Amino acid sequence: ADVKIGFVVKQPEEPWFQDEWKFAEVAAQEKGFTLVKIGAEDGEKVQSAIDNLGAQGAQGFIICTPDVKLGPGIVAKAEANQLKLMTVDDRLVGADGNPLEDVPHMGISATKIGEAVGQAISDEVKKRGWNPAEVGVIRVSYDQLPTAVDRVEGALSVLKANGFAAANIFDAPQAKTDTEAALNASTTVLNKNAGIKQWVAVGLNDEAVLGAVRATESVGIAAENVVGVGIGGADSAINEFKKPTATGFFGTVIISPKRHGYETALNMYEWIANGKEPEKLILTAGQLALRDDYQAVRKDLGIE
Amino acid sequence: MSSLKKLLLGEQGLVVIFALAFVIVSLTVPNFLTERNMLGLLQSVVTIGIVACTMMFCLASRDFDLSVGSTVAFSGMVAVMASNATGSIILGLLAALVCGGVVGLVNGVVIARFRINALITTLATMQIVRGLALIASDGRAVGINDPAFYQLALSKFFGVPTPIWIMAALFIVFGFVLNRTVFGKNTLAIGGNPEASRLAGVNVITMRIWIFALQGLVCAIAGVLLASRITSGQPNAATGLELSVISACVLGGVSLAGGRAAMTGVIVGVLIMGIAENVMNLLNIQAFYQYVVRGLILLIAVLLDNLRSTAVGRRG
Amino acid sequence: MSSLKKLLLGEQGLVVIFALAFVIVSLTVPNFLTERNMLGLLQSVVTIGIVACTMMFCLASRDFDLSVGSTVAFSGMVAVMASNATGSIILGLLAALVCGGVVGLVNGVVIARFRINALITTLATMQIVRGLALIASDGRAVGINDPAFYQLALSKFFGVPTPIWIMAALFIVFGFVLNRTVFGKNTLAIGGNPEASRLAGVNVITMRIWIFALQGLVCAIAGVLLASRITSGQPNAATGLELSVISACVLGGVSLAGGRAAMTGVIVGVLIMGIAENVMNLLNIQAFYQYVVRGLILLIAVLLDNLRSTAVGRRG
Amino acid sequence: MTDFLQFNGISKGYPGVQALSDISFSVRKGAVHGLMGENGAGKSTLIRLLSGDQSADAGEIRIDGQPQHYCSVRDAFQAGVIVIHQELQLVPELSVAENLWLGRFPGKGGVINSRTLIETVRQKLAEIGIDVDPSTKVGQLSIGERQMVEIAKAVMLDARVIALDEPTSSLSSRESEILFALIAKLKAKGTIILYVSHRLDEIFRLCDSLTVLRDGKLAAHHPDIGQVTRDQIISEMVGREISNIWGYKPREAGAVRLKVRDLSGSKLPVPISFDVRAGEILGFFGLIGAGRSEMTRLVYGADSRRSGTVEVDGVKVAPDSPPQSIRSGMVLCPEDRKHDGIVQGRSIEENIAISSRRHFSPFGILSPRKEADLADTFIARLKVRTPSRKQDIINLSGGNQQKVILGRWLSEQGVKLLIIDEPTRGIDVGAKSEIYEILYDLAAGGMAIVVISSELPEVMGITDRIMVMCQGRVAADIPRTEFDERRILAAALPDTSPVAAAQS
Ligand SMILES: Nc1ncnc2c1ncn2[C@@H]1O[C@H](COP(=O)(O)OP(=O)(O)OP(=O)(O)O)[C@@H](O)[C@H]1O
Ligand SMILES: Nc1ncnc2c1ncn2[C@@H]1O[C@H](COP(=O)(O)OP(=O)(O)OP(=O)(O)O)[C@@H](O)[C@H]1O
Ligand SMILES: O[C@@H]1[C@@H](O)[C@@H](O)CO[C@H]1O
Ligand SMILES: [Mg+2]
Ligand SMILES: [Mg+2]
Repeated sequence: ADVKIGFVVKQPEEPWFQDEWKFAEVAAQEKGFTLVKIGAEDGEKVQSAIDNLGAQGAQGFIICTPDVKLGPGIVAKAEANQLKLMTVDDRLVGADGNPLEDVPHMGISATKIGEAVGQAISDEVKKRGWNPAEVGVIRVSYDQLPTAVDRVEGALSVLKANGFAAANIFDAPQAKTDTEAALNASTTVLNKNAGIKQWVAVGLNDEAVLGAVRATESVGIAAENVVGVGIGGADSAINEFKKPTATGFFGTVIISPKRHGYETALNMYEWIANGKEPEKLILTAGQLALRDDYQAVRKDLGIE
Repeated sequence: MSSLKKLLLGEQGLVVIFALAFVIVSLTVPNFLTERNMLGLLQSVVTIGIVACTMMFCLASRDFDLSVGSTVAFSGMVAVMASNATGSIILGLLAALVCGGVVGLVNGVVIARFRINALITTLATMQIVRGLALIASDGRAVGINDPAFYQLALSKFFGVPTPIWIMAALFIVFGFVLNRTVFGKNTLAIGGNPEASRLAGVNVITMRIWIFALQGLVCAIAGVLLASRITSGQPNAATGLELSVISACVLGGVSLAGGRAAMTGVIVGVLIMGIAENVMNLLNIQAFYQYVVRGLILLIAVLLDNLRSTAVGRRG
Repeated sequence: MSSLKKLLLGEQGLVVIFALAFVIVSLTVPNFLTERNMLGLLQSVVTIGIVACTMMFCLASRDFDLSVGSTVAFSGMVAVMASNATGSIILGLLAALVCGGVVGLVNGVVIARFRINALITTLATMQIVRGLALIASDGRAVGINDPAFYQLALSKFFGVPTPIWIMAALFIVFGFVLNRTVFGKNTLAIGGNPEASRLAGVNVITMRIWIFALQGLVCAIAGVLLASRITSGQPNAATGLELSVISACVLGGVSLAGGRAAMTGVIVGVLIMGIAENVMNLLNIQAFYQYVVRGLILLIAVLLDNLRSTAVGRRG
Repeated sequence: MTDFLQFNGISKGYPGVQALSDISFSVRKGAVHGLMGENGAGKSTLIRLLSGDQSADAGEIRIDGQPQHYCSVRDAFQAGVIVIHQELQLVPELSVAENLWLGRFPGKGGVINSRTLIETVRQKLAEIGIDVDPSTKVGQLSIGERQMVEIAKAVMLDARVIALDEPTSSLSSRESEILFALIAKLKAKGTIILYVSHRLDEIFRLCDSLTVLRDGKLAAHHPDIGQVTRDQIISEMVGREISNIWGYKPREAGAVRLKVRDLSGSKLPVPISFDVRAGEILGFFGLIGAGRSEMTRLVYGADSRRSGTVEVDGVKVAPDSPPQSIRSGMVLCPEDRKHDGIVQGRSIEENIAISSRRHFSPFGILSPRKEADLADTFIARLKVRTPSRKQDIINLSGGNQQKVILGRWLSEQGVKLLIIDEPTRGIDVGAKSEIYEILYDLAAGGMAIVVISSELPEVMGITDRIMVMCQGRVAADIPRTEFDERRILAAALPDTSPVAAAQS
């Protein structure tokens, strides 16, 4: 029979998900199945997306859910529509907050990624010979998104362990997850602490950290006094690395949309077509990319 | 006037246009006209449909409510948290209704009694209520302890899920209220000419407060059903709902200048929004193009309706 | 009436209230009244401030524009892509202005000439234009090739960044246009009574089209400056801008029912929004509480203004 | 006999205006009591206080000896007071029947009994002789018809006191007769009627007693109207004598300025042709709905033409464009002041200058000085009662608003043809004669003037020629030398009209 697989993502505008879709499409071409791409920004949209897939006669779907607590609902909906279910990026949890282990998952640990960011920053700070206790930390935060909290907290835990002072960590809450919002919030932090000369920045993604970096530029802090490390590694970061002179955007932790998109789609196909159940849990890791080695890292991860 | 023309240009013209469009879509889009898809489609518009019932009153009385999305999320959260805490689903539901009603009441009192602009007031409560939802849950979704709660959304009568029945019941109730009761006529009168209504002895302030309070209550119903469907209380749920609901109403011929509203129109407006979404996904239209298509559908729908009503030659 | 009361309750009452609030904040919030923070604050309101100039006209003439956020993002994208493609920043800017203007023109023509509801039309173009921005860039941020582009936002005159000067210049220009030109007076007249204005010889259709076209152009200016500030064109930029801008205007006393607007009011509205954000960050208020506080500030601001104007006893 | 309705020491002020100061008078049971005064004298304010919509700064109202403490319109209803305001207070989106029942819909448990709703209204309307279908939406009615619906409101309820604020200002003689018959009926039931009008004929015909207000103060109270003369009332109101209100001055008519040929539109299906000459004042007379307003709106381009041409001084005027019409030298002062005239929320000054400012605004930049001068000139010339030219026009009394709109068009330059629809609606006697003077002067200067009026004495008094319209057609074209009331009325009445049958 014709195989039809759904790929539902929470934020279709994000380049990350564009890439996941792109790589899933590659798998579809290879194996000759139909891929149905649906964006579902909230719980309600997820429900209708699954119904919609059922109505179209799909046999299974992969989802990056807008919220992990939607787990039981998604599982129930999938069952009601007799659809096979896999998750990507974010893992579903039950009402008690424990992961739903029956649902095959491929993803990243938000905390782990954050820790990688923290490690990269404190390594660089040491290399530059700064005194961590005197460095200011901009925490560009978007606390209504749990993944964002986990990432940022992961980074901060490493920084604190490496001698950064808790008192020098400043919250710059974003009203929205775009660069302008991060820029405005960070500017306030910088102006409030005009005495601090060296800054590092962490945030939910590249756009958030870029906002903080732009803020340092606008108040006249030189690039060599700033270390921002983002998460993602898509065009926003690449544009930054392509700039003729180095900016305060020191690096980014790239996660691979290729594995997430291509492999999950492939696994789902195998499951449907050949009854081969996928592994219950595959965790991928992030990889730090800097101005001079980002192309190599991307190649390494198979993104280019 | 030929009878076809009469049909197209009459009061029910939008309904007829919609029916034509529906037939065309049914014939051309595969998998569209199946029982499964129809039920899925209807379920997908439950929140918009329910909230549109009272938004219709709100707009018809020349008011405006941007806080509905937050209220839906907040009361859903409350329902889940309260029933988790008390162990009783009924208490959870009551708590949600009370909270929704209170939000609406506050809107109404501030707007009608203190005469504060409705846009600003509800923009403010939209943020305050969203903030409360986030604070209450610390920004994280709250899972439902008692699986019986899911049954609200999962149970079916005659093969049709309960939420759809509830939406249909509300359509009937509010359609009746609008056309056949003093409350409905007073709403239209206030929207058509607030000054005249006041001078005719309509208690405009009380009416407006009631309309907002009802809006809050109905949002709570939508919020509870949503929480049950998505099996958790989500502080970020239903963002942007306000614009979808208002568009559905305006699409259905409710005038933002007040005084003009019809339940059939609103139902059609809601369905148009739902069908557009549904068909785009069935046809696997790319995400970015969906934006463009959605915009075009909105434009075409009002354009058609407008051609129709200028042909009728309505004055004013 | 004592002269203090007169000052508070006069036309410029909002300005006075604002000035008082400003003094209080300056005295109580550490780091607020520093040159650096003031410049940062002003820079943070550049987008809202610039777009508010023309939104004021739009609202004053009883119209409504939800498409501004998308237009800002789209024209920023166009500026970056066009200057990358042609290698000329000037051409990029021109392209952005043309695109912004065209979006506005389309809005205007559809709304004024085809008499389609402004809310629905601009909701539609909001989606279409956002879709186009996403399609054009494949959903990705587009980097700026020529670093000279950044200079738009980074350059300073007399220690003040160019975007702030541009915003100030637009405030002056549009303040003048509103109060001292036929265009401004006609805008207000249309808002007060469109039919009477038409019969009094105001070319209402042309006026409305112009206002939307101007709005589009001004969005393009804001978009270019934003792209320069964030050193890339981002298709997701400026989402939700429309509500912030409209709130700033309404806060500044622009009537949604048309006919009432003042540039000083709008400036104050914009500054209140900016200061609220700034002070909350300075005071390190937690993210979720910021929602609540933001909402309360909005409410209090209109409440104060309302107390003031009911004390004055404005009719209607 | 005890005085049933008493006003004791009533005062009311608005910012910058003392609308009423220390007004005391009383009215007998079963009397029709007239209330007169110049524009802005405070008549409507007094009525608003009676309606419960606003409350007085000082003083009290007593009904049947009881002081009234009501603080809302509803309370006033309860006390048996019904007020028909000067500005129409109807909801265009609701039907006639719904408007009449608004505020007290019939039915049980909040559910409206729509049959009762329609049928009672149908009956009532038939009873009082108003020919309107109760289920039509009010938005579809002409102003005159709306005024009739408004008046029907007063009889829907058993009221002890009914106040009518200029009820006949948009009625023609036929509808006025219906109203007068109604008033007689109510009076016979013992209802007190407070009647505001600027028309002395009506006052003398209807009223038993009369109060004259001037500048917010009581100028005179006449418990028996039989004891006063017209001239006395006028001088109490205006502070001077006016011997001849019309003051008609003959002129020489010049060349044809306006040439209308085969003009028709959606609400005026039968094509119409006529000319107006320089220096001529042409009157249009007809009953409500005769199509006069529709015709002038078509000439001006306010509505879309279906056919026909309009020429001013031999130059064709572009269709459907008021701005073009103004540039061709034609202006229209519309009949519906509230909907088509005033620009709410804007000052008197702006309302006057809205069109004419283009003559002194180089590159679209205003000259505030000139606008102020212009406003001051017309405020003085038309005696607009206002504390300042910056006053929001919505705060003016009805008559003063009308004067401002007139000022708007009188201030326009290069006008060749002036069309005025109901020029003196709601305007007091004193100002009326001044407005006529202005019209004569303009005509003498070579302007062509078209006046539409539902007041027969006015059309006959000031025009050189009358075209009578009936059911969308021109029924007669009568030069001044042949003016004859019976002939004009006969032409205006449709053959089938019951009133026509009764009168002949
Ligand atoms: N809300 C208000 N604000 C300011 N002034 C007002 C207000 N209402 C009425 N006035 C003023 O009070 C005075 C009395 O007005 P009112 O409407 O009672 O006059 P009127 O006698 O009915 O005149 P007309 O014959 O023109 O209808 C006028 O000068 C008017 O401008
Ligand atoms: N919106 C409308 N819809 C339907 N019929 C209308 C509408 N407006 C006016 N009419 C009708 O058109 C006809 C012409 O009205 P018009 O107002 O021109 O008459 P008029 O002679 O000026 O009388 P009036 O004294 O009422 O102004 C009337 O029969 C009126 O009822
Ligand atoms: O929301 C994030 C997204 O931005 C991407 O980084 C992948 O993981 C998701 O959880
Ligand atoms: Mg009056
Ligand atoms: Mg007329």
